[in-house]
Amino acid sequence: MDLNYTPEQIAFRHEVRDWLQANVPRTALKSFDTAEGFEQHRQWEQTLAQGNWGMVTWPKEYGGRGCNLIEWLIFEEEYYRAQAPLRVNQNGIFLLGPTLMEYGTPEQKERFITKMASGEEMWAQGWSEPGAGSDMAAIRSKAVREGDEYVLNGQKVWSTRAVFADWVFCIFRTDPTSERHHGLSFILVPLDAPGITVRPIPQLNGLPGFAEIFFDDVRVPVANCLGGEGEGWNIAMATAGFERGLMLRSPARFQETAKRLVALYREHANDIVDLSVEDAVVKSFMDAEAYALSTYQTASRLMKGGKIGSEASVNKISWSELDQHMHETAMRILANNAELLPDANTEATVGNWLEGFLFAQSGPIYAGTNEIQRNIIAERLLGMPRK
Amino acid sequence: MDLNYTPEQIAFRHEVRDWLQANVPRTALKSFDTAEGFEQHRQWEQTLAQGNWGMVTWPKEYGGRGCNLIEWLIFEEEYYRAQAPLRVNQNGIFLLGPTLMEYGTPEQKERFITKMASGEEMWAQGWSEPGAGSDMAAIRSKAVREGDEYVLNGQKVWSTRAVFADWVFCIFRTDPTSERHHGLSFILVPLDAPGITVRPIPQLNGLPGFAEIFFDDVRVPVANCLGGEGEGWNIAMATAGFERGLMLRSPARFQETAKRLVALYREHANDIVDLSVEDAVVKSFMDAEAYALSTYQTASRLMKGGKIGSEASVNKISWSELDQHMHETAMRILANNAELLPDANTEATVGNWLEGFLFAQSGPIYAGTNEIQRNIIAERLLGMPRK
Amino acid sequence: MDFTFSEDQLVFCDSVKQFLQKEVTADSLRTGWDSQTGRDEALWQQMVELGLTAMLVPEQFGGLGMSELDFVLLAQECGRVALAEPLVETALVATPLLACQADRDARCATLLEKIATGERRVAVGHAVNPTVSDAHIADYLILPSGNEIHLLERERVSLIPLQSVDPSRRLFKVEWRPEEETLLVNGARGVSAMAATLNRGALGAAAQLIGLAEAMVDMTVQYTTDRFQFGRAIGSNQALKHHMANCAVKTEFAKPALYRAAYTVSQRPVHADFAVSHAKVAAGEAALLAAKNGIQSHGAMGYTWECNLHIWMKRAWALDKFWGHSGFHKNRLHQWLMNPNAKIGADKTFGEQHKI
Amino acid sequence: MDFTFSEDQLVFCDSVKQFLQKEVTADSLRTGWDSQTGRDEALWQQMVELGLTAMLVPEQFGGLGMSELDFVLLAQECGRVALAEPLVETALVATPLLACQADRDARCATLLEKIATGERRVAVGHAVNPTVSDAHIADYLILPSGNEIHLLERERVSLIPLQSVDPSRRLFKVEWRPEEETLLVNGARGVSAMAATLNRGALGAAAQLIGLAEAMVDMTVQYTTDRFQFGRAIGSNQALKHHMANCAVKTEFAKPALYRAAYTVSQRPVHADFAVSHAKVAAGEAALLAAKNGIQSHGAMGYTWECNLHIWMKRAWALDKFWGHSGFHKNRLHQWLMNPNAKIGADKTFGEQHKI
Repeated sequence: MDLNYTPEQIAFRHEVRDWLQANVPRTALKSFDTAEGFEQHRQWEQTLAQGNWGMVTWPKEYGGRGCNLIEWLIFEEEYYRAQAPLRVNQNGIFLLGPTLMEYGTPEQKERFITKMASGEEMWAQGWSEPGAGSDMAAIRSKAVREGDEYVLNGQKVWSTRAVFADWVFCIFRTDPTSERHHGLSFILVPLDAPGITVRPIPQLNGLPGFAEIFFDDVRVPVANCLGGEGEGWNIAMATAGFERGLMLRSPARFQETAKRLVALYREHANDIVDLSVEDAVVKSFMDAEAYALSTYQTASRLMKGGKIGSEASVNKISWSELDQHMHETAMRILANNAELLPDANTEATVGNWLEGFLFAQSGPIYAGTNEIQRNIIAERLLGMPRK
Repeated sequence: MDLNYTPEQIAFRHEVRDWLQANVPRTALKSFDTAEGFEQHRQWEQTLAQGNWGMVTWPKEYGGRGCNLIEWLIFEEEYYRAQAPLRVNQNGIFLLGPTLMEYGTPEQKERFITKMASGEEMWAQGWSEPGAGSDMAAIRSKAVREGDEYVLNGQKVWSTRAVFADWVFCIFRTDPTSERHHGLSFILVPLDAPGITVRPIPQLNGLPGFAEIFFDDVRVPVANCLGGEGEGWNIAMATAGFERGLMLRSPARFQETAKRLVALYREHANDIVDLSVEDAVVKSFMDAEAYALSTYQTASRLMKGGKIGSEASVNKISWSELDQHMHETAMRILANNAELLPDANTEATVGNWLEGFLFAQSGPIYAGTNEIQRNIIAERLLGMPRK
Repeated sequence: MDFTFSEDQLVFCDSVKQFLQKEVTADSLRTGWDSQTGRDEALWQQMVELGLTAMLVPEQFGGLGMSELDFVLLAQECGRVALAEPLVETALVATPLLACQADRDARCATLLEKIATGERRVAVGHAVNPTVSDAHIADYLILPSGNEIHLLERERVSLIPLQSVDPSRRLFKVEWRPEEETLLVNGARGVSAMAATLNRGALGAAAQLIGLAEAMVDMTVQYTTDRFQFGRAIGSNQALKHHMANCAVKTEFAKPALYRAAYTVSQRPVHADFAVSHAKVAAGEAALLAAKNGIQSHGAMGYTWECNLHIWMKRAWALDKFWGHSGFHKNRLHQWLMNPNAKIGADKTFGEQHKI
Repeated sequence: MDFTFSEDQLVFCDSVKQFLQKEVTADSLRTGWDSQTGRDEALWQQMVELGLTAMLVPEQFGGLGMSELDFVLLAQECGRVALAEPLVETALVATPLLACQADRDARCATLLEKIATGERRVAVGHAVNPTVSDAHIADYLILPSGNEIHLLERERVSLIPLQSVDPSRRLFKVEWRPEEETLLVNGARGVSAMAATLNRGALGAAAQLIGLAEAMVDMTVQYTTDRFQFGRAIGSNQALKHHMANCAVKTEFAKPALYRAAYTVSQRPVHADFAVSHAKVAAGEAALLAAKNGIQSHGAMGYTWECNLHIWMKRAWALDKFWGHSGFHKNRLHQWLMNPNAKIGADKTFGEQHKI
């Protein structure tokens, strides 16, 4: 165990910091769930890509820097410290990208990874269906092969980013006689293909963070199938593994929230009459630290050849409930100003806490509800009986 | 709604207070889970009975005062306020007594209620069996009728007070071909009957608060069957209804604990560094008040002809988690003196908090675990689907 | 000693409940979001006709002369339907304040008569709230300034709208100047009127919070019963059952605290601080938990704008903090508990000792 | 940057784990309750032979010259078996204190040698603890008095036994008088030695608490898998699964905090306050939750003296409060967070900034 950064790691941190300082937009971008904000964020992705900072862990050939996980953590720490914009293409770079590298054909890699990395093509995610939320194997959307094409019909829901994105990756049932997780295929679909209708789904804040997608005889080349026909379930599981794993929920995000919470607490220290807020702030800070420490531990282990196991579920519960707790605490500190929207006509604006509070409500739900994660921990990590 | 006591109620309160002041033993009795303490408590029951204060809601013919529920609540408030001894015969007076009055034959009432009321006969409760804890219908102990007698064989467990009590009420399977809750009978058994072996089960504090009872060809007259052969399940449910209902968990008990907790908190206010303790104390007090208010509400409703419904499960969760929370809070205030036994050789003695803390651990478990109570609330009160 | 509502109270509540359930729906609330005032004039007139604005107006001013206790169940029903109209603020909070001053101040008498008939509406400001709700549709505003309370025509103030997370709420910062002719009451009477107003405001918020909590539990139970996953209703999962059971426990124990508070406010208002703060904290906790467990049990659907749950959640988040947030009220309870003269214990639940 | 234990550390821990699991059982612990000292001389000698008492003794005094980081996993294993012997107090808490003074004080050098060989045992008092544990079997006691630390033969003090809820613990109030000849260190050095001792004490307690938590979860999982009710294993109920999953989450996130604390204590002891307090609070919470959910999942069986669970529960309740209770350590964290110079944020997890 050595908890000192190497001189190279320190140098890398400074390089990241300097670049971000020079390049992060001075004024906050609009939400990427608006058309204008989406384009602003796309622009930012292109800026990142031009500096080769789009995805530092990717190999150099794809515009990455071949960073290891510790370097990735350092990058993320600096990224959140600099209050750089959220990653609009996270479905692409964190989920589909790694999956493509592992399972894609050389042609698929060339066609898709480069444009994803360059910020040219933005990706939506399309797994859930009405009636198949947590139960992903209940998929009914169909892909029927006709010559060199699949003809797609059906409906996806909870597609994040689908309102403004360029492409979507989905699972379709390619074997009509199959059931549950058999006979599924993982298919990449351009969102401007004829026969596609995207219906935005506004979320708690009124903005369309996800959408329903309707497929009506949509035709895509069979070359758009990733990992082989009928392999959809395995590919999706691999992708979901990435989702629930390290990359998407960087500890730096929560540490910076905890830092802002401590600042908010200090600022209001004199008018807080509810002394249990102190406890909630201390807890927030400890839990954010613990999440960071745990991630460093996992990263260190993976770099020595370990594998990600059920940490994924433990992590999911941890970050989502931490995020919720931090924002609830901020609401308690802001007290009766907490309900005011950030653009409200007042100096008592609550900044981004309310927006963050709304978003935090989704944490324990998406990427597998926390109830399901607790089942997984009990059954797989602890070995409790299934039925 | 009228939240003033009537002059009669106020007079009754004073009568109770005066009698208790004159009669409550000046020094605390030993635990009734010791032989010596049990006899001390039996003595106290006899003292209560002599003053007709043993069970104020009972009819006068059984040594009661025919009090209504509000008067009962007043009595309980004064009883706990006076720090009067715990009721060693609670299985008798709160559970079996009301059941006998409702379902007993005239002979059974005469034989059992009077001696129960006078403090002459103490009762144990014998429902659970190994392998049939929460699942009360899985009972295997048998009663075979031979002439005017039942021959009892089998085993009971978690029998509270059975180590020192005189009688036990149990459920036996009288129909050997029956299953689950059919074919059961509710039978009263003297604990000195030949063929009975009582094995004490020490609890967390080392004292035998309950016992296993082994029945080896024990013979009792068929007249000891309460409510008719085969009616055991219904009788037991009625008794359990009383158990989970109003009588056993008097709000006064928790209000007095909350009062002691506030006093403990005030006493330590200057050396408490953990400010969330304040919140825990306020919460304790509020919850104890709420439990009292809720009980007054239910009592008022019942006096107007209402029935007890699923309040029972709501109450069970409420008092047991309140009791646990109050004792955990006391442990936090006592900090590193909390682990010391009350008879420890030191002035830093923690009084009865540790003993209470140990006892509070059982609250969420006995009389139907809180998990089962939550199922009941969800399914019966809220109507959620069973499977 | 009788801790039940009268048959009359229950029957009237039931008729109001039926009226509200019929007239105030998620659709009608959504319609209001897009309208200019966010308020429905016709609905208000229906409520006036039912006598709801007249309930706490003394009989001598054309009202029904009823009490806060009579109104509390109705306030719960207003919460249950997430009513946007300021009925609770008008009838429960503003009216008794005016009634208190009516024998000394002719403006109050006139205003009370017109509140009863639905011709006038009043909005109330208070030091614990950073904003005044529904000031835009009020004819008069009651506003605090130090120990003074002033009564002003809306034309005399300037309103700066602020947006709440709850699109049904209309909040305003009020800019105004106290003048001699606007003074309603001051000195010790002003302080005590302000304290009583706070308690009524908190009582009204608490009642609505419980109604909101119960409504969220009901809609979540319905959703989890109808929604199937892995071949069965998701509500058959023990985790979701326990989420809802926990909400029910909170709500069931907040209700008697609410009713005790309503009784105390109406019968012994100067001793009501403790009871009101208890009710507000307990009701807030019940509503916040129902919101949290409600959205969690709805899954992704609960996170959408089109699912109605958020209408109730947002109102709960807002009212939990309005008329004194949890910390404010817990602090009052704490102050009282730390007072060595505070009479607490099993025999002290009812009585005049609950003064903070 | 490498946040893993070395292969050597893991292999050694594993061998000690196997040894402890074999030698220390619920039965052997129960036997200890009825014995005069409550301690097993033969077991102690076996631990000495494994080198456990010598681990943190510097090599020049016949020890292995290892660090707190090397020991932390072993302390976790001591907790896992609920070891009654004062191995953690001796090896992790007392030894480094003596080692610090050894070049200035010949008594320490001699004592260290004899601790390594198992000939002497030392008990440690500290202002945060009202009692000294295992003073009755110690040859020497290290005791604080103001800024001074004294070293006394047991014969020089008088011991008043106090009973703990945990029958394995042997606690004593110590009556003694500081004298010139018993002085070990004073002044600023005394203060800093005392502060470091507190951190090592809390670290040792935290490590044991995590071991206790994991053991309670393991035995509860086993029990709920074996125990059938309503025709199926009770552990198949989602409520019990979630009870255990919640424990696992707490424990999994307490562990890295513990290991960071151990690293910081061994590498940058003067900056360890923050890391230690974090670890102690998190480990205490994990152990208390495992106790609470453990007994709840066991049902009535968990409430009995014959079920082994209470052995672990009681140790958890005691150690959660020993070497600084949760409130004490949270207060240290709070003080630090309120310091405007505290460097916090995503890039500050590791480094020297964690000084309170």
